[in-house]
Amino acid sequence: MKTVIVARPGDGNFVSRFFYGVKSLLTGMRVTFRYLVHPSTVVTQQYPENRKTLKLAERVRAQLSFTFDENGFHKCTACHICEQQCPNASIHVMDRKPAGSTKSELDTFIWRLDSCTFCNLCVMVCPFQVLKMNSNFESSVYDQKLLVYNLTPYAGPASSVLMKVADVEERKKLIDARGPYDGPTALSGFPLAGISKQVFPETTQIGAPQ
Amino acid sequence: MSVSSVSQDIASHLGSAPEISAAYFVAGLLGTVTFLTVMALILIYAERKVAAHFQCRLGPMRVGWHGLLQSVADALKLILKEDIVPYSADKFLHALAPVFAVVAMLLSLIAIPTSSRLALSDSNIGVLYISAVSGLGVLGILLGGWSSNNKWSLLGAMRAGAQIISYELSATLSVLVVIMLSGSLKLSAIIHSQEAGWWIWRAPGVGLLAFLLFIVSSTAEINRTPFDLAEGESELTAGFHTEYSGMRFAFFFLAEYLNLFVVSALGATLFLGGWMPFHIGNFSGFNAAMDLIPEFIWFMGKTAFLIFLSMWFRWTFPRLRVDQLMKLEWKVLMPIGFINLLLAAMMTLFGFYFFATT
Amino acid sequence: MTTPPNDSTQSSAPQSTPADELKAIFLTCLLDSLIALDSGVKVREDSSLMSVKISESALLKVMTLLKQDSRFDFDQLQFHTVLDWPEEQRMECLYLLNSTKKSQELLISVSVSREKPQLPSVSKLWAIAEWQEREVYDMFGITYENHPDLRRIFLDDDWQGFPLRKDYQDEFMLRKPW
Amino acid sequence: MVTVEIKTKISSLDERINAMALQGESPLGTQEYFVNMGPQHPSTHGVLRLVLKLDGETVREIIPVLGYIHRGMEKKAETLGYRQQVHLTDRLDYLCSVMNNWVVSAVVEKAAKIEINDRIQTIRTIFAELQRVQSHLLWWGVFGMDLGAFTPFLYGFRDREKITKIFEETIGARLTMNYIQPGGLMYDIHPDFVKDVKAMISYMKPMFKEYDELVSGNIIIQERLKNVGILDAQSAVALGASGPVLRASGVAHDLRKIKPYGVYEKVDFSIPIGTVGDCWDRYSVRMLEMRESLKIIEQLIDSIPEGKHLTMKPGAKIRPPAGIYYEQMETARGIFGVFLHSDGSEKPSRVHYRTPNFHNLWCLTKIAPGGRIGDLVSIISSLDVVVPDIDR
Repeated sequence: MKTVIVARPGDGNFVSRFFYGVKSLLTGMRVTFRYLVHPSTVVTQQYPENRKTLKLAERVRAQLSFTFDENGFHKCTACHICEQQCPNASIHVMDRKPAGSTKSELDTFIWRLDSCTFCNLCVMVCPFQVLKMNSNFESSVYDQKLLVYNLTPYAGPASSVLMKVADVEERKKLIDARGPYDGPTALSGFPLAGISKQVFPETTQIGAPQ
Repeated sequence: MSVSSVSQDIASHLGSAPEISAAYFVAGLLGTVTFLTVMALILIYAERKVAAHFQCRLGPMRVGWHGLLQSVADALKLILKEDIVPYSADKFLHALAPVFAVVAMLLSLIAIPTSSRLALSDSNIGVLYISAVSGLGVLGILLGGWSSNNKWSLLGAMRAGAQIISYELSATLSVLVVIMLSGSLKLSAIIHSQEAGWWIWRAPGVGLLAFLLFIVSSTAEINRTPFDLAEGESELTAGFHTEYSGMRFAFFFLAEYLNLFVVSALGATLFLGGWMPFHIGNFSGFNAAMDLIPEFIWFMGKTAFLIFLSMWFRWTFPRLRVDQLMKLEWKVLMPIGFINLLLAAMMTLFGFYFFATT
Repeated sequence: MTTPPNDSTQSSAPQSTPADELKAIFLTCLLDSLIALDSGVKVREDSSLMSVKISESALLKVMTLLKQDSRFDFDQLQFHTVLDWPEEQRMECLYLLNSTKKSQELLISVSVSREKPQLPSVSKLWAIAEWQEREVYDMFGITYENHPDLRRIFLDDDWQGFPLRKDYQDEFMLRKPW
Repeated sequence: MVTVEIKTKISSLDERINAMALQGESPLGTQEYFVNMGPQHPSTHGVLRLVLKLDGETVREIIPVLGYIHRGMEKKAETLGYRQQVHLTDRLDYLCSVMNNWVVSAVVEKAAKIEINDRIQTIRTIFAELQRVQSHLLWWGVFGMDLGAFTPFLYGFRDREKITKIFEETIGARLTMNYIQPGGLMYDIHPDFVKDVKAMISYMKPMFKEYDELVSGNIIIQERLKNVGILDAQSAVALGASGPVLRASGVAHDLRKIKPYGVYEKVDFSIPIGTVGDCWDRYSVRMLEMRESLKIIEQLIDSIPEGKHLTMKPGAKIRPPAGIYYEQMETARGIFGVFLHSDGSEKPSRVHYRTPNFHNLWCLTKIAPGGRIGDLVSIISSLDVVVPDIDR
């Protein structure tokens, strides 16, 4: 195995160590002085002021979002794969079955930023590339309830189904507007109060204490 | 500053009645306090800016133009902050300690002449007075550390006590060199003795060595890196002022920077000629040109240089360990100081220094 | 009880690399020495590591041999952990030994009862075992004889139950909703 | 061997502290005393708590109290599938998250017999070495700060940022990467990756000289580190140390050489080892390791083979056969191992992390007594502990 033995500072006698010491201190001072007299070496970025010029890498994971096609429709079919892959149970896909249909469609896509660890698995597994991470990192709020997001503006079928309907007015009938998620939310613990009735069966009840 | 000092100056020149002079003195004192507080704020700002640029940063940029008002904002914040006194602290001494620290510094400053006409009190024993009064500052630190009833604080205070008392020795030894060379304890006399050249280079070798000793030991006396063991943040969290907050913490902070100013001003006075312009022997033309720059500017410039040097040390060097600190003082600086003192004595005896005739 | 340890290894000898053969020889040698101490020695088959099952009573003897015998020279205890088998009412304690000189690894497994699990401490042999055994005590409740300082390491001193056991229940445990 | 009949006594922390008798009065009338260092102390790097028995400035005994950031990772891992395991390890040693990811991925790949190609291996190696440099740079800065020099801290972070930028570009995260997945990588490398890495290397090389001028050559640093916290080779092995701590003691033990994984076999690099095992050796071993890592990256960066970055579908089910699997690798702090017990289902039945800091911290209790408080700080810093990795 190739090894290198690290160098050790010389022991030397007192006088030579003393002069070495003075020299080393002066060398150190030269390094810092060079930075003082070269303002171009400053690396500080003044964040809120440089918002316009601030460019983050495109792969930065800061917020989960939906991709929409040119008509403003998404391709989500409420298949729940992202929900199953999420290690923190941060995603809740609430689906609905329209009257007279057997196929379920997306009602509300709830994403809890407060418990998300940005592992990107939901994006990786999405079969229709609906989900993506964007770089909008300014998501701090004063109330934890506001960290529960609804990612879609409407409830309705995927764009593939919608676009089969030729008439624009007919299409509009198929979808219902959805605003930001305002359902009841537990501030701590799991599961979300309120949602649990619809999505979670009794099996999700927390285990009885010992 | 100028107003108060000038008034005192005028009073002494007019030789007016003692009660008027006392009134002037009080006014002068108040003016000095105000000046020094402003000075400390400027120093804090300067330290932050200098440190930032040593470290490739910008430093304070938000309050005022390039953060000029940052220290004012900080001071306001500290004044408004809740003053927390630990439950089991000695309340009286806890409150007294910061006052001690600041007052000692203020007292020592009144003896330093800032120009040939501006001196609040030009005492016969100026140097002795300063070293006596500035030594009181350690009492504030010891009291603060002890009364907080916190082991980290106590450790910091004990470190500071041992350190300041030790380094006082070599600081005094280096000051003695100048006293010996100039033959006076009076600060204005010391400055006048440097008319032909500053002591740092007028006494060959000895002056420079004494100056270096003074720089090192005064840095240790004011607890700045590489000798900041008393508040060594990575070892003792914050040392003696761990349990202080708000206004009282601000007082310690103020004292620290006043201390820096006092020590640098003293160093400038003793070794760099104080307000004395830069003169070279008998080059009268050059000397006259230098005289055009006001004395006050000379004094402040030299002080600023020494302050910058101290900041430069602080932002470059790591901290010593507590036993190495003592070793440095007792095994290195003290012997050098004594040898230097001996050399200076011989030099004085034989008149062997530059421009001895002037 | 004593299974021929390395039938499979030897039968597949033509395909095996020299390193594998060395390993097989090492294992034979090891088992020979261990059988002398403990008749219940078995090779644990379903492991990616070379691993040996021994009985509880022989643990300290086996460990001392492995540490001190210059043929094995296992000078490091990499980790010590437990597998919980609630259906079989036993817990399987695993010790991964490592030799820095021979760069050899060996997993020792010991089964203890779930009711009153107790093992001899190996902290005399490997100092780090002191903390690893504390961790196992903390998480599984196995107590160690002659341990110098046996107390919980991560959890509070007054914590109830042993969290990594399979039947541990607690109101803060994360349950996925599906 | 005779079995001793003494039954184990289970004590609590209070009992343990009370059992440490304070040594009686000295001729000077002084007495030893206890101080709590941490959990909120600047130099314990997080929430490590040390109960110190001090005699004036001298440390007599240390009791580390762990668990302030214990999150039950191993229990949580049992509730997650194999793919989700990876992101948990980001949160152990957060400064080596890519390397931790790699270990988990490797053990899952070993268990489920997932083949991976050369491109993946090369990229993984490059990222691991980048991470090693990044982690050591942060350590270097923090080390300077612990010794009282604040400036190296900012220089370290400034240079670390160059590598973090590369990570951000390719991975999209700066700290908790979750990049290496079972079966490959989350993303293929960014088109600018090769260019940026080369720029980083040419930037970093002259910087080491500056570090030496500012810190390594400094007399105060040398005097504070020399012969402080000596850990000799024999006790380093016995105490279970690994990584730079073990190598500084003179034991040439590096898994990258002993059991090469990734593409370490193909590259030429050497292992820095110390002679005495004091803080100075630990410091210089890490400083040299950074240079060696850059050497490795330089050799690999031009010849990344072609291939896919993920050899299986990202959503494919992973069901390893029942059994015990273990994989360990050399991270920036030592050997990180993942022990996996599978029962054949989609979730592991038991996961155990063999973390380097847990073992390295244990050395502290043996080497720090006898030194000053200042020495203790430099020893903790030279062991380079990351507390979430200890507590898990």
